[in-house]
Amino acid sequence: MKTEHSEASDILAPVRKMVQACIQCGTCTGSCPNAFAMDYTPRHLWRMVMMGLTDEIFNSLTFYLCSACYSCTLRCPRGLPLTEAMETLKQIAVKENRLVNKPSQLFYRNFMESVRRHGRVRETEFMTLYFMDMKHPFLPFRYMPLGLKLLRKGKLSFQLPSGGNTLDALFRKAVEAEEANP
Amino acid sequence: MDKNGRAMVVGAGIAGIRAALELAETGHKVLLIDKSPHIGGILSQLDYQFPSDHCGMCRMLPMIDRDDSSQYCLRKGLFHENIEILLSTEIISIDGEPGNFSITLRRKSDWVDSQRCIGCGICVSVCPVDVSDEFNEGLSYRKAIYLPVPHAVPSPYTIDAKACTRCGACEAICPTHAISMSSQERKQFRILVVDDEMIVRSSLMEILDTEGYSAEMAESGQKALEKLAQQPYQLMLTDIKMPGMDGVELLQKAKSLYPDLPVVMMTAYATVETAVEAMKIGALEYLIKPFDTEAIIDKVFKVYEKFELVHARKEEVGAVILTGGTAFFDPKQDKNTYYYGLLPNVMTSLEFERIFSGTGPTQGNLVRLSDGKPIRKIAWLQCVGSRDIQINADFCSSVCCMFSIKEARIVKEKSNGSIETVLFYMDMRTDGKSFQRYRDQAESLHGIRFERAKVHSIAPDADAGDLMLRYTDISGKLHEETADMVVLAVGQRPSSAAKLAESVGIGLNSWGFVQTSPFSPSKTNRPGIFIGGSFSGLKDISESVIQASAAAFNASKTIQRATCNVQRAKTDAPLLQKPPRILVAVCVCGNKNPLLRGAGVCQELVKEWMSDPAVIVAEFTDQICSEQGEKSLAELVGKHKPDQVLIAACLPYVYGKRRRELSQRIGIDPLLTEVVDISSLSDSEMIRCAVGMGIEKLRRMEDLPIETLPVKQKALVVGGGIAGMTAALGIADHGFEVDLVEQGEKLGGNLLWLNSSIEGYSMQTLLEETLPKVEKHPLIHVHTQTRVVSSYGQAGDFITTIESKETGVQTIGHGVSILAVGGTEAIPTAYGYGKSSNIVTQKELEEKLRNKTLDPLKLGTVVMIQCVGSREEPRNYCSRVCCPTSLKHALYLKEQNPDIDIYVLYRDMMSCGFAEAYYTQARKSGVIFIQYDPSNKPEVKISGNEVRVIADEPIIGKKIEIAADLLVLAAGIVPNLSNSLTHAFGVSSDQDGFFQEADSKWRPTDSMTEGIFACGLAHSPRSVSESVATAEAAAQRALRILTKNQLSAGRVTAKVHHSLCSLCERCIEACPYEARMIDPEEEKVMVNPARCQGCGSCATVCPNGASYIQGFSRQQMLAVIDAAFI
Amino acid sequence: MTEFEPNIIAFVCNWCTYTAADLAGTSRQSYPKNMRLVRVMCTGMVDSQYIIKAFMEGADGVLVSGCHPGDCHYINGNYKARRRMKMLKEILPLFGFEPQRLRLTWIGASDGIQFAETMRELTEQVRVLGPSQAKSGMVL
Amino acid sequence: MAITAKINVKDNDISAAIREFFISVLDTEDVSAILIPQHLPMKKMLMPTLVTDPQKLETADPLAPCFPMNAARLVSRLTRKPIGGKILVVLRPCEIRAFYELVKLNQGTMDELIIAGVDCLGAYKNSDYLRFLKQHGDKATEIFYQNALNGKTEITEGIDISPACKSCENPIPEGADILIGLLGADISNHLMIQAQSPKGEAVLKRLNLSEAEEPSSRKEAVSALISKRSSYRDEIFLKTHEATDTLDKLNNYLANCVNCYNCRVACPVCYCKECVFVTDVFNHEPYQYIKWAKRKGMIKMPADTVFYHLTRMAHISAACVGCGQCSNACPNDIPLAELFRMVAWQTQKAFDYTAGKSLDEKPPLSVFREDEFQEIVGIK
Repeated sequence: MKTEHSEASDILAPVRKMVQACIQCGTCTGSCPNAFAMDYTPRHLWRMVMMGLTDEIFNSLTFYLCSACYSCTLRCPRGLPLTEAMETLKQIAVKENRLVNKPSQLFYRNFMESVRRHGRVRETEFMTLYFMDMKHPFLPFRYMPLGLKLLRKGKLSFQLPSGGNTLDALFRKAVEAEEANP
Repeated sequence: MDKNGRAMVVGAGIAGIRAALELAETGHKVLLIDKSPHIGGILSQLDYQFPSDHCGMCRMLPMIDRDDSSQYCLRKGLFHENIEILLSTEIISIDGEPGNFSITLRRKSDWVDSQRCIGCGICVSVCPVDVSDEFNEGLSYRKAIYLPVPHAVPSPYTIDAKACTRCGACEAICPTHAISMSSQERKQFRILVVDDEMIVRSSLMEILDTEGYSAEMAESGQKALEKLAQQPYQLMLTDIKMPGMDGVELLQKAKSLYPDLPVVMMTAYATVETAVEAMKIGALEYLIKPFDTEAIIDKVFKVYEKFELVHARKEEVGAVILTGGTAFFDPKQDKNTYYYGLLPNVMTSLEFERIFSGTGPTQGNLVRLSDGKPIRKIAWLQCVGSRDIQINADFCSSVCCMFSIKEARIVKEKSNGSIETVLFYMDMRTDGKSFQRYRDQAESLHGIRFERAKVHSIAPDADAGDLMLRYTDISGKLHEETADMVVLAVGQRPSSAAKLAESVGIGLNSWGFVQTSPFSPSKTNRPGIFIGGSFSGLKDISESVIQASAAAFNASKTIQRATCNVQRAKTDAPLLQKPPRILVAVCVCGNKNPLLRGAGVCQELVKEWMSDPAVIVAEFTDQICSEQGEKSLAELVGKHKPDQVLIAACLPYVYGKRRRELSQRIGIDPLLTEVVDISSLSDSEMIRCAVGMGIEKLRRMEDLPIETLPVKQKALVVGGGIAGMTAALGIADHGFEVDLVEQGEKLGGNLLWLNSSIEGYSMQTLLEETLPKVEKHPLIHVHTQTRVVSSYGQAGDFITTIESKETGVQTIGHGVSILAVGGTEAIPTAYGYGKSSNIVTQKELEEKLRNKTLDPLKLGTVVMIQCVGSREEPRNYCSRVCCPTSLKHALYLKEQNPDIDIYVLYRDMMSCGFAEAYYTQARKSGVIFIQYDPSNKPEVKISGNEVRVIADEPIIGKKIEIAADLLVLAAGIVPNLSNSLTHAFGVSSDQDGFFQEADSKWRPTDSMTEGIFACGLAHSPRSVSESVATAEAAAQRALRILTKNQLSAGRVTAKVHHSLCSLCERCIEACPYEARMIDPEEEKVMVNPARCQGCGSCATVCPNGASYIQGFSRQQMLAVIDAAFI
Repeated sequence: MTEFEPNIIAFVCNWCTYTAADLAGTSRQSYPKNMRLVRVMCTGMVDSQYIIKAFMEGADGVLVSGCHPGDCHYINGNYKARRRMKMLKEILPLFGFEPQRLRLTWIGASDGIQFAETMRELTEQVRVLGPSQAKSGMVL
Repeated sequence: MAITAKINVKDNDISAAIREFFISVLDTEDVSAILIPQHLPMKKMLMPTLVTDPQKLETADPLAPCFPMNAARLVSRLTRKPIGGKILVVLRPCEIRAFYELVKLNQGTMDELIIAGVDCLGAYKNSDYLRFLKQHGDKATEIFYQNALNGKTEITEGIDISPACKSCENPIPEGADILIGLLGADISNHLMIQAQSPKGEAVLKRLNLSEAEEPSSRKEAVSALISKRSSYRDEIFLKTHEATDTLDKLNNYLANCVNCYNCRVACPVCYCKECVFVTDVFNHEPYQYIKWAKRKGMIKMPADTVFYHLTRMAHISAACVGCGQCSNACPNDIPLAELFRMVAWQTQKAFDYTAGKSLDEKPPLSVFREDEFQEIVGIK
């Protein structure tokens, strides 16, 4: 393998800036509650950012799995904005259309859609939209046990949403802001 | 006393002691002060030090003129004829200028009279108060009257005024009436409590009364003013919301009457803002209701303390050395992910030092304090409070890696290896002489595990008290591990004295440590005030000691003109060879010794002692320790005119200094007085025995002459680099001639090619400033292109032959030698060095950048490899400067051309101390650092002009290949100390060819042979400013000898009965100080009295007593043993 | 019958063990009082003759105590002392002096507690051994 | 390296053969003097002599089963300073070993010295030897070896080699430059001579001796002798230990001692100019004796006897080569050699040291290691 100095790596520039002072101590990885599920540990990911391994980064699940608990940010001895860096990677992935992790993206998109519509998540609607987008006929069955469990605990409601478009304005504003400041 | 000849040393920790001793030994008077009630600073809490893993602090004591100072454990205390020690003393202000400072001191009043206290400790047994003991880092409790350091003398006991309830129990029971706390003292502190609510007033009154203050009440502002008009008060506590005149109005009115009256506002939470306003118009503080009793006591005490500290004292000195030491990071202050203070078995390194100390809370047993369970496994976590930008600690504390290894090694040693130990670290910073081998041994020999990982948090384990640590290893694998105890290697912080420094106009750096001058780390921006020890931050003991000597040197330079060449008159008592005439004085200790109550017993003992013709008088007397007792003893002496005095009393250490005072008073040499401890003896037989042994010791104690050796007050400095030039200048500035010998054509050494320091200070400027001073100095004789052929002699009197290309062979007589021959960059033998013009060393890069033969704009990719040939056998040491140099170069290249890709391949980045900030900066600027393991070194491939570096990237776990336009090798430093040179001077070099110091911590610039010193790179790898510090330290060590025109030996010194000597020379082999040699002409074994320290090794190897120790002769010892069994 | 009180003589080094003994005293550690302390500058100063002499005079136990290895004020006196003690520990037991009667310990300056413990333990051990053979009878 | 040669023996006269050999050595101008035992004209007693004239070697008898003193002390006197010429000394193995110890103590040097050593089959006590000599006359040496080489040393009844010799397991002069070998050789025909160092080689080369093989039976003979002596040694140790294992018994053992200090004068490794026991240290004040006497009701005079012997053990047991001269010198027949040998065995074993074996081994009390003997530290 050679280190890459291609122009392509430039799309990582904002993230690199954030994590440049990293000393690879691994506190972030140790702190991360989701690290077990990641294909690259956070530390590994930052290293790849430094090395400009763009393809590997965007083929990875790591940053999608960040649940923004901020443990790493809190503990990082360098004071790096690691959670923010994860978020930025997600944004770049969307923006650069380098989404590999389709389910996750669809999941997010439909989650936000539900939020846009109601100002909160309506689980049933959100999951319905998600299943539709995934175009996977058996997928709903996989979620059955979870769904039933939630239902039993009264965490799921089949009631159809009342009101609507509560956060439309907010979402519009955000899009405008993003367009104004690319 | 000549005020110009005096210096003040502020802070009596190890650096302060060192600085004070250095000045005292050069004949200056020193005032050594400390705000705590004891000397020793933090080291009084640390029993074990790297690298011996024990103490050895006493090796700092003077070796020449040693009878001028104490000759016992430095933890016990210190005295020196030229040092006055003031404890519990703080500086209020420093006015004036170099050579003429006026200093105001404030001393806490002593309730325990150190002259009277005999350290019997009865007071402790009656004290009802328990307070947490700071000596044990709060891990145990002590009383309000206590020994601040369990082993210290004099002034053994002290009273914690804050904790003391003035019950007076100790005062009443003290057998020597040494305690006079005067319960009236607090009564004189009058407090006026103003509140409209009765309940508040009375509860406050009760609190204040219990604390011993005089408190009075007023129920309104008006009443309060009336009271104030009647008599003065020292403090007023007033409510804010009161009917009629409110608190603020009262404050204004009271302040107009008594502008100095401290007023504390009492307020409900709702009116805090008013209270804050009140503070703007003169209120001292405010208290929020409902009251916290502790808070009230605390605030009142603070005011009281000021009231009490009226004993201001003015001192005039020529120079000041601040040795304020260092403080430690409190892990509680931060995010505290390690739950320090919450989980009982998470402790700081300092607390842990107390755990394995014999005077600690567990008496040195390795058990958990929380549940008494024996420890089975300990984990050390490095970089707690260091290298952490989140808490403004972008620095490395420099000492924690080594002290953690030391602690782990001691644990292993104490537990015979049974306790499991693991160190979690990021970079193991072993950046000093012998550190790397010490670390390697810790791993290979002691079985200590080193884990390169940062533990991110600690959680209580299921098993009670155990701790679970989570971390990710280098490959990214998550681990969970349980330990019984976790030790946090807490980093350094500026000590509280930094504020004091700031208040006297000394600048601090951005982390609050004292800022020192670029190339002279003991100088500050205020001339005449110097910094010693770790006060300027992040230093280990050895560097602190070097710094302290350097500070002493600069102080001495400031005040030298007044005192130089002052000869101290030594009165040599005439040698007496007449029958002994011993006076025996037995203290009955206030008739407390039950054994001596019966007059019959006493009479019988006296009778027996007097039957010995050597005893001219034996008497029982009372309280020799008291002023009265001392007087009556002096009278006895005056009456009977004995030649030797034996005192049988209590703890002999109390008499350490007093014996000398007494001796002066009664005109008998301290060596001819003896104190035996009879306080703890169980029967009169034992007393008889002890006194008998004392008599035997004195019987054969001749009045010993002091030998002296003349001194040639001239120095030889070998090596004309910055260290040699600094040392030469320093000595010459003190008025002594110096011969400076340099092998090369030009003076300057490594400064001739260095550009700038990592901080950006120009080496050129340093050279340009120094060179003319050296060359034009009338007392410095520069010999370039000259080498040393041979050197003979002893401290004070050397003869050295030098050979110059131009002037031929020449002989120089001098009193001291300083070896400053420097070091050079090693020549790499790896990574394709020499096979491509694109592969250079750091030095070559520096030169290329200096003469602009390398254009950073033309570079695309630069790779730097650290530890080339270093930190592995045979050169298994860290050269200390290469990592900072790489950072310096990387930052410079990035600055010149931000587009350069720079890769640094390292093992452990040794950016110790403040250099860490540059490491951060380099990372931020985009330099990529890749860690490699010595077992898997980077590979270099050269084909034509192309240099490719292949290395494993451990995090990613893949090989990376970098095409480098430039490969820079950090080859490290090798010393220039040749065998012929060490041979010529009779000094040794260490395994790596660096100068072998007499003791790496306590005598870092001395050789085992007195009078020969080393500094700079010949001593050890170090930066330019660190080299300057060693040069100044070495110069100071040399000045101890040069400032005297003769050296005096100690009384307890080896001698030879030549008529008995068979010349087997075993004594010569046995002498650790090379104080013995054969005089080939006389065919006699000669002792150099200045070198001899009186250890007796020579006497024990001599089978027939031809070699003996004055004061411990065989005859004397056998007689003492004999007396022990009569 | 009163309990046998052994006479023990201790040669202690000025820098470490003597300090520890003092510390034991000041910190009120109890240790047997029938201890004869002989202060020497260094354990390296303790001649084998002193030890033999002590035994000849009827010492029930002899202790030599100094600084820990590496800690010696005089660099290496304690190592030399250890060799000398080894020598005596080979010789004296041949003639019926139990090896437990002759002891070498390292007691550092801050080991006051250890000093007291050592003294107690040593006294106990010697007490168990009973009086030294040199006590009774005539020694040539 | 080793050159091995033969010295021919005529008429069974091994003494004459040896004499001739040394005469030829002294004839080569390389050696300026020889230290060699000779029968003195008076009383025919054997004494070391320093000979420069080859003619004066006529009564030399280095093989005689007697050494009135350990000659190491004499060699020490001869070599303390340069004398400007080589001297050859003929020594017994124990004398060589003692001299090695003295060299380590700076009491002599090897520079100008050539050591010739003989296989040692033991020696009689001085007085016994005189009786033996009287009985056998000129043939004494010859008769001794004829018997001794066959294992018989008590040739005349009641006269045997000293216990020290009987228990000496170092009969071969290993430290010599030139070894004169008897063991395994057919001494009626020849003696073996062997160079054990370049120095010895140079001497032998100059003499043009006929080279020879080492006798095939030598090794066996040597080991047989050593094993015999070793077992005797062990017996003696057992007996001596039995006789001295308490202070009372030791007192008894030494009861005849009159503090004459002859043993220390005879001891080759007691190198002090003046023994500490005769210095002022032990010149006690008169009242002191009374004090001591009072303590126990009586003391033995002269005092300090056991103290003296124990001190000597502490001082020299590590250097003791077991030559037995202490016993030889004792006027009151105290078996000192057995006692000192036993102690020396114990202490040398403890320091893994063999006195006189090699110049490279430093005397145990002159060196130390940082990590040794940790088991003797502490009170557990």
